[in-house]
Amino acid sequence: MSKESIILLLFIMVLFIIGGCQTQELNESGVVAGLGIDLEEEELQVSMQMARPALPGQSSGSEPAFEVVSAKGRSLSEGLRKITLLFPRNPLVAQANLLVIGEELAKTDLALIADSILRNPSIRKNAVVVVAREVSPKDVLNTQVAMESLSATAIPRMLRNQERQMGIYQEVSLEEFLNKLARPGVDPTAPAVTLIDSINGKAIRLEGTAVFKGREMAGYLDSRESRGLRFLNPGRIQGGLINIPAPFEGPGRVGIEIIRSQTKVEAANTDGQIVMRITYIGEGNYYEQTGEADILRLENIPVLESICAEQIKSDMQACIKQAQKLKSDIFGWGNIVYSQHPAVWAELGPDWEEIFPGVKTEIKVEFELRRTYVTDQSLHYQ
Amino acid sequence: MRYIKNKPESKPSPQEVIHTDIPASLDEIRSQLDTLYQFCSDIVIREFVFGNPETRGLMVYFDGLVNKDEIENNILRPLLLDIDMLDVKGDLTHRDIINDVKTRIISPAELKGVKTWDELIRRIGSGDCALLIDGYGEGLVAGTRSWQSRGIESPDNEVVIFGPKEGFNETLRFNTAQLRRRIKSSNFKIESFVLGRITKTDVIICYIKNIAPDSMVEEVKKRVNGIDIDGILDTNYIKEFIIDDNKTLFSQVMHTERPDRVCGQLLEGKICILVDGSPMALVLPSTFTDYITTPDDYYTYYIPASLLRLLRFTAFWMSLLLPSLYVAVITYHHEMIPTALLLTIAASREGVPFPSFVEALLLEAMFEMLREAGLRLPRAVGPAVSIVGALIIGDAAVRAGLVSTPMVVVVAATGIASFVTPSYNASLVVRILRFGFLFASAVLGFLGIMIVLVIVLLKMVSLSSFGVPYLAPLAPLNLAQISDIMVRRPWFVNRSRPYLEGMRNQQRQGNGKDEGG
Amino acid sequence: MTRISNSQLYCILVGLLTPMAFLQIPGLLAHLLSQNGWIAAFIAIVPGYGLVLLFNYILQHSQHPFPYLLIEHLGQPLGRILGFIYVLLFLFLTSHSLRLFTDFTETNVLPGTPISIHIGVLILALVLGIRAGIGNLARLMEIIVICGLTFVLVLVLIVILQQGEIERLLPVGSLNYNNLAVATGTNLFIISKLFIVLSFGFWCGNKDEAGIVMKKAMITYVLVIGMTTLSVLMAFGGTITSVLTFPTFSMVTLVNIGNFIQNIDIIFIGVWILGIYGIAVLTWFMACYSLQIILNLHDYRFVAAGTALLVGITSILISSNILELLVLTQVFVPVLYCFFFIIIPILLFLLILLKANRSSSLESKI
Amino acid sequence: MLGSCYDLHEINDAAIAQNFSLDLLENGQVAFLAQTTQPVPRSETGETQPSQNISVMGTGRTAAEAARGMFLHFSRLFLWIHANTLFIGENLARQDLTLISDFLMRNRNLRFQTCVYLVCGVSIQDIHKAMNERGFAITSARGITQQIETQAEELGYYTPLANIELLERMLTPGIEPALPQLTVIKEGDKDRIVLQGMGVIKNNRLIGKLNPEQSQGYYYLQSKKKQGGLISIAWSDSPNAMAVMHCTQFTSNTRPFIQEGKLNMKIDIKCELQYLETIGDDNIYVPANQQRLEYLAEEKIKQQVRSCIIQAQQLNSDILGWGLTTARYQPGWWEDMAAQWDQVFPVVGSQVEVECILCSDGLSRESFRFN
Repeated sequence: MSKESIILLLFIMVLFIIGGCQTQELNESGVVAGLGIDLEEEELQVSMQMARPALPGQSSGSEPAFEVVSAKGRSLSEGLRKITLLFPRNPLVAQANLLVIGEELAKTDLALIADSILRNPSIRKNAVVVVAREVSPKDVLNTQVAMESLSATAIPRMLRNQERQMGIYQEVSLEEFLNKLARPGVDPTAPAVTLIDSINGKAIRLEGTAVFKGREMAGYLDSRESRGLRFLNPGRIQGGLINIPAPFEGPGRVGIEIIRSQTKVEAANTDGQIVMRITYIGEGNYYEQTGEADILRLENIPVLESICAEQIKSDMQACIKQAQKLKSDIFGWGNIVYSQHPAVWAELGPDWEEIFPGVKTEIKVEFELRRTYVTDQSLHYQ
Repeated sequence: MRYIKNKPESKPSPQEVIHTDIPASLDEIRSQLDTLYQFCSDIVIREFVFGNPETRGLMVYFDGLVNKDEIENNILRPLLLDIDMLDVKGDLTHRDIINDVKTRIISPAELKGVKTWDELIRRIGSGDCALLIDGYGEGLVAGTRSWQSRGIESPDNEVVIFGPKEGFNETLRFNTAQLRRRIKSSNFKIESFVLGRITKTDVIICYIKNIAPDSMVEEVKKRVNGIDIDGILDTNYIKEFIIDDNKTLFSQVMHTERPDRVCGQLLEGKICILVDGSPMALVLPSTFTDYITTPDDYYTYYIPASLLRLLRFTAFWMSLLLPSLYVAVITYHHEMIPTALLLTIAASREGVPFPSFVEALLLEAMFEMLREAGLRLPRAVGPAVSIVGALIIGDAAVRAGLVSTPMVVVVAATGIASFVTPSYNASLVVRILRFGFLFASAVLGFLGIMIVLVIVLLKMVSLSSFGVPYLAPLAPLNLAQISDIMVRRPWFVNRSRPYLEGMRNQQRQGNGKDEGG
Repeated sequence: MTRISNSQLYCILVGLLTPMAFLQIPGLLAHLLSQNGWIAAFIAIVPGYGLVLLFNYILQHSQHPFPYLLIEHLGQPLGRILGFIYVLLFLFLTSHSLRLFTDFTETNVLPGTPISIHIGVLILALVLGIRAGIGNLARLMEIIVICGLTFVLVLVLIVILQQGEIERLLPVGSLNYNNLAVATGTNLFIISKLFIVLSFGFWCGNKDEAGIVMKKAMITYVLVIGMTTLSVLMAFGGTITSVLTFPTFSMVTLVNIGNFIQNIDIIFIGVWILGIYGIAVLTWFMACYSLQIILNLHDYRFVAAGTALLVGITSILISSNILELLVLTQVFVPVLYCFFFIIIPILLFLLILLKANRSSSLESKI
Repeated sequence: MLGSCYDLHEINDAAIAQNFSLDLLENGQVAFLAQTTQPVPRSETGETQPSQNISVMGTGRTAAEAARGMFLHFSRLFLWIHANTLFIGENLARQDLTLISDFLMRNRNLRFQTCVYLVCGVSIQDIHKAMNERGFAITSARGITQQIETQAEELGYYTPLANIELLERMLTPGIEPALPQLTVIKEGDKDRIVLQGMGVIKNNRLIGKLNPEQSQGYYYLQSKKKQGGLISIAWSDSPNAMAVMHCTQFTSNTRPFIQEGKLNMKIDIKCELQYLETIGDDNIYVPANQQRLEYLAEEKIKQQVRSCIIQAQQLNSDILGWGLTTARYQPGWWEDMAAQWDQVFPVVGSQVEVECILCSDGLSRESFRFN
């Protein structure tokens, strides 16, 4: 054997011996589906929802497909690592696609975790952020969602389905959340979840949107304001259902399904005063009506459209009002002013916190009805 | 290279020699032969002397292509020995030696005089033996072809249960013989062409005069003559030159290995092209329906044959559309599946990580790989690999939760259905289109499938093979012929041939005047 | 020009008349006449026959196919201008049928997909179709019409056998004669699309036989629509039929074979998309071909790609919501049909008659 | 291309709805309750565990809002199209059916063939609880459809009603819907769902009900449905003797006629009977008794039909569709009277004629003899 080949062989052997020290075999690790962080007695409580590995067919029956472990630490890293004190396997945090922030923590200071989350390479930045409202993140993670094995995968899915069907809340990713937290002129929001009693026992329910002001949580938006927030976010959205009163006197209501819509937000500078011009263009379908009124007629369409537009506008206004009350620029208007009128921002930027609650808005909503599904008229009962 | 050419003492190059006539002097012949066949170890050049006065002769052939016994017995022996037995007593002084040799002395059945090197080369190349005599610028070529060839075996790729089992092989003459044995009429024409600048391949076009439309025969000859290529090794070389539309997946010319099938098609007025060295015959024009029929249909009693044909139609559509329909149904149109079945499918998809479309794509790709692997692998390993692949991988993938069971069933069923299509060409098209449909179904569901179907149909109706619409007799509709498409019409009512534009004799039975022997 | 066979001409005519009407007419008839809607469908045979005779007369007394025929009878400037108006009309009809179809799919199958995607995909297929040329389109139409008619027949039979209650058609009398006239008229306007025979009649094997083919196509149309209306009414009754946006489609949802084959609406849409393709491609072809003649262009096939954008944008902008579209379909489009496919041909007919009389009187004088 | 999959729904992101129920809560909100089945993958040995039923509830101001409100606490998309039963809560039915009828008609995801039931006495949550407890998918919402069909064939009490029929009868003048009713009874510690009577709707609300006997009368007037029925008659000779017959098929015809300016209904029912059993010692099933048996059966049916008519006329709800029949066969008369139909209907005279034919017997020709 030549000298070269012996050296090569030795080199390969060394590689084998020293190279394995960073590998983690899957069966020695626990897959973390969701992460919960809360503040409890001055310490950070970290909860992890560990997925119980199961082959298809070996359905676990009554016992849940996950296990929640939690540990306390003075910092996030400490909390995360203290899990190993009570769990034999190495937690694979990189798989977590849900981050539940406890209300207590949110109200105190996000700075406790922000740096650690940003720095930690194994926390996925496209995980979904939610705030646990009036419950602890551990309980949220511990609750089983009907038909789902893991609540950590169910909540993002719930947010997504709900957005297409109801159109109230919007999914917020960790990356987006941290980004808004770090940038001036915009404050983050995150949908809130809470626990309710349902027919199937405890269930997780989306309930409001948590509004942050700087690094602290300032309050919640209710569902109507959350809907307004979704309309106010610049860009295209799909889906949603809005409910408007019937156009004429009478008890009836009309359900309109929003197919797609687009929002543009511009900052106008008139005499040193910032006015936000919001343009909303949407289209929808006539989804249902209650009562016997003969609503669906060609001549009534403009009326319906204007009522929808009013409804959307008032949702937006409600949201703006609440945000201004909480003095939290969740719409990123400061950012818009900065990008469209840098000079003005240079002047106003430092005092934006005081200016924001007084910013005037001009909302223009255009809504068009398109289709009416299976019947093209209101039913006439005889 | 001009300076070489200008050198007076330089020998003419082989290229120049080829186009000249054979010189009279044997020495010159000899030197030109040496030029031509320099470095050809398999050439045999034998010089000899015969007759009285002695005449020099020379014989050329390729070793391995000729029957040496025949050369010895029928050419050399008469010339060298038996010449004395003739009443001329070997005195050839004032006679036309070559004519005597040709007509009186040597005895091969096939004998022809050639005058150019070009032809001589071609003839020896195909196994003939050339005899050159000093003083005459003419060579005698005797048909002494005999080489090792595959016997007549039953074709592997087109298996029938009933009916003849013979297939073509690589020797053109054997193939034409098989055809001639089946069609004895003098109207059965076999025209010969030589194509390929280097390979000098024999190509024949056969048809039945009075049945095949003359205009079509002329067109085919024109197109075949137009081919200018260095070599023809298989019929596909010709096919790609002569088809009408060469930007389409659909095969417009049929390949077959079966002489009986060719004869059947010839009787319908079609034209067949055979190439020396390839067992595949081209039959043209061919339409879509030719790809889903097999000769078996006509050898089986018509009722089961019709049912089998229906089955094949179903299988054809299944192999084309099943995966895409499945994907469309379970991602867009859940309402179509009965509730109980839907629950089962939902349960089996529970925990599958991929979207249905990706799942289908993966499995289909895997299946195609297995299929290709099964073809290319040595015969002994092939089946083992396909079984291992199909059974073990499929089962393991389901158990591992990578794919869902119904998808495996769908892909497997598609695979089986695609093997039902008798023509390899057609099933190739189907295999490619299937992926197109799969994409469409993932994007727009059933709507997408239909739109792709319209586009495919559009392409199919736009095609024609030598003037015959590809989808005939479906579109343009021919009610008389359509009954032989969906079902196999019994022979006793199958009175007329499928109509081709310009066909003169359309009757198969009864009143049809059988023109010519 | 490519020759087309008589059966291809028949398929082209049926393919142009039936698919769209199949979806919209039964509901309209039920709306106007409630349970008696089917009567109007069958009554339309009488004036329809008149139209066939009218078109046949013009066809037999002309030497050139349609857009050139206008120039032949009306003279250069007028004929050309009118021809150009017809081009616009055909483009509009193409966009309209595309839009109606997309609205239908949006309503019933894929509500989330933007309309522009549907229209874009269809236009792509249509442009390919026109590029293939009329001979190939005729062959495609054969396949489409055969598939479509078989499917419709089976469907109608199944519905009548499963869901049909003949009592729902009662009482037969008590017609509102105004509505009956309107309903018959609507049917007649659809039949007036036979107008395109003025182009296609010249390319079919024998011009003299075009009349018979037209008659057959007209009768097929009446039968299909009549049967469909009957079956819809028998399945739903007058009241429900008249409130449904697309009653024929809703009827398909009732089909249930052995509890296994159910909810086959998507198959219906699949077959029906072929029909819509046929309508759109034929009207568009007429537009392109007319444009070729009017502007003395080299080949109509290149016009298709050029007008594609126009057709696409028109079909998106044609109406803002489905109610408007239905009004368009039920009021505006019939008026267009009436003017361009009935009144103008009648004028043309009178003109030819007058010319013929004059020339014959001239002859007799000489 | 990938952006255009707007309507793509993977099946494992969806929940297959088996049933949906609608009710009005006390606070005026609409409650929407849906039942779905949790798909359970087949285990490796091939045996399936019983699939679990889950009910999800949403509330909102309208039906659609309530249905979509579920997505605030349920993560999967519902496939409504497979729901083949619809339960309507009593509260909603008593208040106003127009709250949901437009939703039922307009929604492309709901099928016209869905069977509609009224839930009486209990809340829809109770019904769902009872359905979920039973565990097996086959006996839950889908089972109830089978139940009513089998019941109609075997017993002939209640007539199923499809969604489209409910809507048609609400929309068409001259006919009103009647819905089969469901309730829950306690049986030991188990809840059991039973069919009990039929709810009578007038205009847009529930106004009363038919008891089982009246329901049977109603059943015999709906000859377009699945047929069958059990008729037990008391054999008057001795107190214990009974004869039980099965109605194999029947046709019923209602025709209006006008007598002295007054509208009358002539109802013809033709029945084919099969002899099922004898109770008591008498040899009832003998040729001589055939006419009497037929007569008694006729009387029985007649009585049931009459009681149904009386109840309908008392409630003044034209569930029998007499108005529609009049419109069909006496269009002239109907045109004049349509406006006052409410006043006319309770006093319309009726004439019921039943013709029964005893066609077949079981395995034995004679009654069982005790020795």
